[in-house]
Amino acid sequence: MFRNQYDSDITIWSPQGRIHQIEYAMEAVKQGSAAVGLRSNDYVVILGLKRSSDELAAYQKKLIRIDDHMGIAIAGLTSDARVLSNFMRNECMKSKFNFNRPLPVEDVVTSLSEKSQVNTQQYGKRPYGVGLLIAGYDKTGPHLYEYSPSGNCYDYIAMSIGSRSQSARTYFEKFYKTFAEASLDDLIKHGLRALRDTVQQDKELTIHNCSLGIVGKDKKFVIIEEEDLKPYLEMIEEDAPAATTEAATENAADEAQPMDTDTPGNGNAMDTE
Amino acid sequence: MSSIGTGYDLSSSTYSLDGRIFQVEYAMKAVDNSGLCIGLRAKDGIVLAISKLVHSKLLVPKSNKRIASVDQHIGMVCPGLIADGKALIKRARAEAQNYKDNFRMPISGKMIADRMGQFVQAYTLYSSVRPFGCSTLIATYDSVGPSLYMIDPSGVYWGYFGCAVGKNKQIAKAEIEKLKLNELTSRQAVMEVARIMYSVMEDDIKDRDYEIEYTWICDESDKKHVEVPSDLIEEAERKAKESLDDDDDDDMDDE
Amino acid sequence: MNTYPNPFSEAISYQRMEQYDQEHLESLSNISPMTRTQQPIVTGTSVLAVKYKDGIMMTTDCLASYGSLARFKNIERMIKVGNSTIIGASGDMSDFQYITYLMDKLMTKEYNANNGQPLAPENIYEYLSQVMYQRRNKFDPLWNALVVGGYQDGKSFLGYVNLRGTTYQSDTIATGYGAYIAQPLLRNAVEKKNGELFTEEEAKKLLDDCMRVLFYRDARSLNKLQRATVTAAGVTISEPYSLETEWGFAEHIRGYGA
Amino acid sequence: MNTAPLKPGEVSLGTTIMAVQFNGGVVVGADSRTTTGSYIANRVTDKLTQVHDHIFCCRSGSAADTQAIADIVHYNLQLLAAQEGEEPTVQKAANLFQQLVYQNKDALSAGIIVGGYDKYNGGSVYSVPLGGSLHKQPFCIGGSGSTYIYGFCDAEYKENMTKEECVDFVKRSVALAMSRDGSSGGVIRLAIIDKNGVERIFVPGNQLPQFFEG
Amino acid sequence: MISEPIPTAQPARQMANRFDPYEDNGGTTMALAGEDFCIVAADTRQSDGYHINCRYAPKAHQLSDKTVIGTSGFYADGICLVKRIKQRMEWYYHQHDKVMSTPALAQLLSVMLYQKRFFPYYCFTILGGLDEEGKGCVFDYDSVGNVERVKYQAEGSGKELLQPFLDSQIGLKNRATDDVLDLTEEKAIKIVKDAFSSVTERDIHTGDCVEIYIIRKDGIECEKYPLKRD
Amino acid sequence: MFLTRSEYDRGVNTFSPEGRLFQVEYAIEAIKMGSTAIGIQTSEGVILAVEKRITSTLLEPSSIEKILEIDSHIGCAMSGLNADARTMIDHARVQAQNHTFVYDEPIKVESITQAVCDLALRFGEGAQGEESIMSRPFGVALLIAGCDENGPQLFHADPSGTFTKYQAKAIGSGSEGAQTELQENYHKSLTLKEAEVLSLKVLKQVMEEKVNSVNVQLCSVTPEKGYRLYTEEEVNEIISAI
Repeated sequence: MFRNQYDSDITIWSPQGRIHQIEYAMEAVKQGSAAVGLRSNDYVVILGLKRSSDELAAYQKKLIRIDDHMGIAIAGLTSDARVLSNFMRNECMKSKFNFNRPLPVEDVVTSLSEKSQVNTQQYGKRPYGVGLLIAGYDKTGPHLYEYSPSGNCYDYIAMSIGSRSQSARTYFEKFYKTFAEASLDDLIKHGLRALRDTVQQDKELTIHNCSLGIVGKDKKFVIIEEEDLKPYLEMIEEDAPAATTEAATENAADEAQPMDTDTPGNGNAMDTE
Repeated sequence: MSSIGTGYDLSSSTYSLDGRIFQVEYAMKAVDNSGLCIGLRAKDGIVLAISKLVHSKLLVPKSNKRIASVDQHIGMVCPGLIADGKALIKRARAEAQNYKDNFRMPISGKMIADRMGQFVQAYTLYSSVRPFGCSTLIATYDSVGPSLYMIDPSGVYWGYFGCAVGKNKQIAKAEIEKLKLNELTSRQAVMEVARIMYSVMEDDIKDRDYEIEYTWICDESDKKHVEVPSDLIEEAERKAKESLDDDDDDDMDDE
Repeated sequence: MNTYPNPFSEAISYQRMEQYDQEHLESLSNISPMTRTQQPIVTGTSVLAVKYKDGIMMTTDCLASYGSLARFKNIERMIKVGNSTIIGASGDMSDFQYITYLMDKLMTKEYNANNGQPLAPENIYEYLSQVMYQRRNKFDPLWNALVVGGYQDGKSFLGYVNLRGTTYQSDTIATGYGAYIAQPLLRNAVEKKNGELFTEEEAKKLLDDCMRVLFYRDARSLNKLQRATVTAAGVTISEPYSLETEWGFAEHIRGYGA
Repeated sequence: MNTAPLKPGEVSLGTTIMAVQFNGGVVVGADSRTTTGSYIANRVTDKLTQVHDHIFCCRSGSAADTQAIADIVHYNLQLLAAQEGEEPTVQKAANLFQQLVYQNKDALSAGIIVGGYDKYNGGSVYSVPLGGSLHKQPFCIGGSGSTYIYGFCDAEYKENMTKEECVDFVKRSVALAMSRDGSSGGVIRLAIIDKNGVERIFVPGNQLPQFFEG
Repeated sequence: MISEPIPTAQPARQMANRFDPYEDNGGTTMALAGEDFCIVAADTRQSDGYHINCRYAPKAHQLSDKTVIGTSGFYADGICLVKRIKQRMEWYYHQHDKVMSTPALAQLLSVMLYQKRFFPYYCFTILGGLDEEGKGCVFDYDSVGNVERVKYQAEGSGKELLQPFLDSQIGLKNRATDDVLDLTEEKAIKIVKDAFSSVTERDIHTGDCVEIYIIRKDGIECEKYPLKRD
Repeated sequence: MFLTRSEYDRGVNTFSPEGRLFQVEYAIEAIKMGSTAIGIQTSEGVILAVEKRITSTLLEPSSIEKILEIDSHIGCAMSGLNADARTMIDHARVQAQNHTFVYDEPIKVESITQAVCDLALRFGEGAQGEESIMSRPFGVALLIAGCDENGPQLFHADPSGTFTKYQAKAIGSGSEGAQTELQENYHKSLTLKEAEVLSLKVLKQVMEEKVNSVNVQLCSVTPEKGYRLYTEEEVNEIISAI
């Protein structure tokens, strides 16, 4: 990792025109466990891999409900996720109170960006150390946004964040063209498989360490966990093992790379593209 | 840049020995790394365009807009740090609204450029903040007619007939200088923008997937800032690609 | 690094009017006993509106009175908000101009957001109701009775809100003097149709008939009207027009009447 | 009709004011009487106040209120002209008046007419009555004296008057109001504003147009 | 509502002209608690003095699967109150991951009303629903937050007409006859309908239609019953 | 460990290149110096047990309170900077009472834990977007035990403002050994009585001094009796059962 005198403050540009503190904050996202999301023409599905620090400990929440039409999956500092989720909840409630309509997903994403940017330009503040996958459904259909600490938000067909998430993206890149027309069940299956690819090799996906969130046409946001998740996990049990091993190999290769490869060469935090 | 690393470059509130403010210059670096962004002032309007690297094929095509409206008669794009750009757009909207709050009239191009210039400049004055990592192109059509302004991270701003920011801006500028801008219609300007974009980014486009976003504000759009009609974009891009092919006839691998 | 006081903490202090506080309870300090002794000065009279087959039809006259003085005879009391909503106003015209400005502000925001989801008539109505009610809470009302008409996605919308924030939605709405004189006529006409909607011609005739009665009986009215419609095709506000009126029967009336 | 009745001792412009648009500019006019109760505090007041090079306002209501408003608008227009590098439009000036009157409607007693010339719209006239609404009109009358001449003005006003016709129209209208309104009187002050600047005309109290008296 | 003008820096003005922030839009609401069900009913007329604003302006609102609120009096205050309660419920759901129970709502409502003690909501509120044990419960409020848990209650412009009827029919009070009441759901609904029909005859602010919410363990049903429209 | 790692560890709001906030992690370190506290959840209720460090014979042992009541159905054990804990618990008590006042019902254990964690975060932006009110994170961890409609529960809250639900958890200087011990001995069918004994057994192993009724404190939170601090006699009884 690059260290120098320009990286300890959010208000300092490096001679290359980078802000290291933002990049470091993005590292915090990569330390979080993985979350994946994908959408069809009617639904968005988000999934999170839950961690537990100890065998006597419960699993940490990965999905948060924002409103009937919106939910998020988080990776990174949970306390920052709480700040942001409360902010989003508040924005949604304002829309309901003032306009009597669910807040368009794009609007909440915009406010989130604007809010986050402030933290990247003032001394004494820090970028939020959390990445989000925002799943929402509004008049224009389902949306899946990725939010990152730089304040950038992108609209995706499928996306993953957190540790070992590259393997999920690799999976998605293979199948994303089929997502638009996929049924809800198929969408969930793809999501579970992608999430499974992010699981460490000695572990597996169980009803305890996985959360599933669904929102879409005529479907309010729900979080499915524990026993309710069983039927969905069973759906991917009969998968051919070949797919899994293939993904696992790719996975190993990905982990070796310090930075995500799908972002511009000069560091993804900069997002000058 | 002999003073890099001597400690005079760690804060906006510090001059270097030769009287420069390095933090502002570093911020400009972020702008230089941005995808190419072009603004042209034709005789009946302004065209704005920015190229965007599509960094993942999982992105929803045509989403993630970079050019925004500040009011019906003002378009704005901030090549550079995306989030900083959004903050500037938010500010510009507040300025435009504030002007309306006070005078109940839309703000003129000159005024919005002036107010935004001051705002950007304020962020080069204190060590408690950092300069914005983006330039700002403002396209307006008011009672004076169409006008195009560009603001630097330093806060300095001028009016332009045509301007280019980002990667390969020098080449693009040279191309723009060849145009007779006060004879072009906005439609023709869209064509030219597409042509310049494609010719400047020729090498990049081969390796990576790019999307170009176009907006305009002109007589045809009823003096409102809107996206350029998609059929016009298609035509412009098709012609741009054709002219590329013409240029390297002997390059068989092209396209 | 020194910690300087941050000049940007409140993002530069332009005073912004907070129209509403959505969540927080009004604290007692908020309701100062300072009451604004307000009264309407330049006023408009009735607004009439009905739902009909293609959407909404609304009519107002073009008069702004100054007490009993017919001061401004060429004003518009209906405004278009977005492409599917119209607002008609009776009451104080300065307050209505303020509402016009608020709506412009809202629409600018919507234009900028460009999110493909324009506010529907009921959303604009909700916002307007909140503004009216919140101002009432501050003892600083916007002295109007407003009618919001709209048509979107095949649905007509017609709602009323007044200076105290009282709201209702109905197939026919009449404000001001019209509430007494025209509303019974309008309701009657609706009931006669037995659930069927008016055609455009019927709606026009109905509203014109009501406006004529109002012109005969409302001392603050003017025979110079505008008619607006909101349909799938959008919002139209007509040029001012006048109604045929009947006086001939009076020629031979003599004495004290009876 | 008065929202904010005069405070004891307050000086009032029981007034006749007027502004008329002609092709190329506007004519503004006013009487010169200022009263406290029935005492004429000033018989030669100037109720036409220049707020920018080509913009005037005619004041009615409380003298203090309207002076304060005119001063604030003047200040703002000067500043704005410097910032924007061009002369403010009449509409902008009128909007400023409207804002001030509207936002302070329960504290002010001010009825104002704004008239002036700008390069975009030529001559234009705006009325800002009590309460703070804003109305663009081809001509406008205001103040206590105006109520006596609505009929006269409605009958006499013609579109596209020449400057001379316009001056004559204003002179006669104001004189008529002064002859019937006890709170209006003194001299007639006129100002013609067009692209060449401002020309002021003074009609002494003993040279007013004469009408039927009986 | 403030009885004395409080001296301010502003000069005294015509206080007679002072803006009255209240309006009475009339309307009658009632609720009654059964053993394992609850009924909340409200007419839908909105009036302003002798003038009928609208024949369908709902005054009863469903808050959850277990609770319905009815308000009458100043319509705008009632709507605002309901909206604010819904917001509080939403936050409660976010914070505590459960739907607010009827008794918790009852307490919250009392607090919310009292918080506006010096600029009250001019509305008369009834809260009906099922409590945590699944029993019907009714809470009755005055406009500044006094709350009582009752078996049945009428509120609003028809209260004086309705309450004695309920006392007789449901409370079995002051009766010469000594029949016992088996308050089944069907019987209760019939009583509610009769009650509103009678009130409509004598109260000009009540009429047009009554919405009857029946709250049961397995959900809420809303029945509309037409009333006279005169 | 106590050397300055780098320049990233001085500001509460500075990320290290790995994306970590060292100041928060150091605050978590503070707890590892604190006295040991143990919580065990059973189906009958929750047991909290703490070690009291009586550093001087002149100390009045009963004044050392490391287990405190938050509400009648919630108790709390602490480890780390005790003074910080007082602030947090005071906040929790106010929140609990507030909830009862507004909703006429006892607050949920998880909600009170969340409230405490929200306060713990206030060295930065508050959970509802409030400005920060502290310049450093709290240096204390809490074990919050309580009973509500979801039954007996045990939560652990740390300086980073995150909380975790546990079946059994040890914090403080002896936590590593104690946690291993708990993992070995914990099972779901544990009775309250067994949990009492287990908690002291584990404490005994990690304490330098000999366990007696003065240098440990014990409480239970049960659905029936709520929060209850054990008397010396009761503690003695359990010690003798070990």
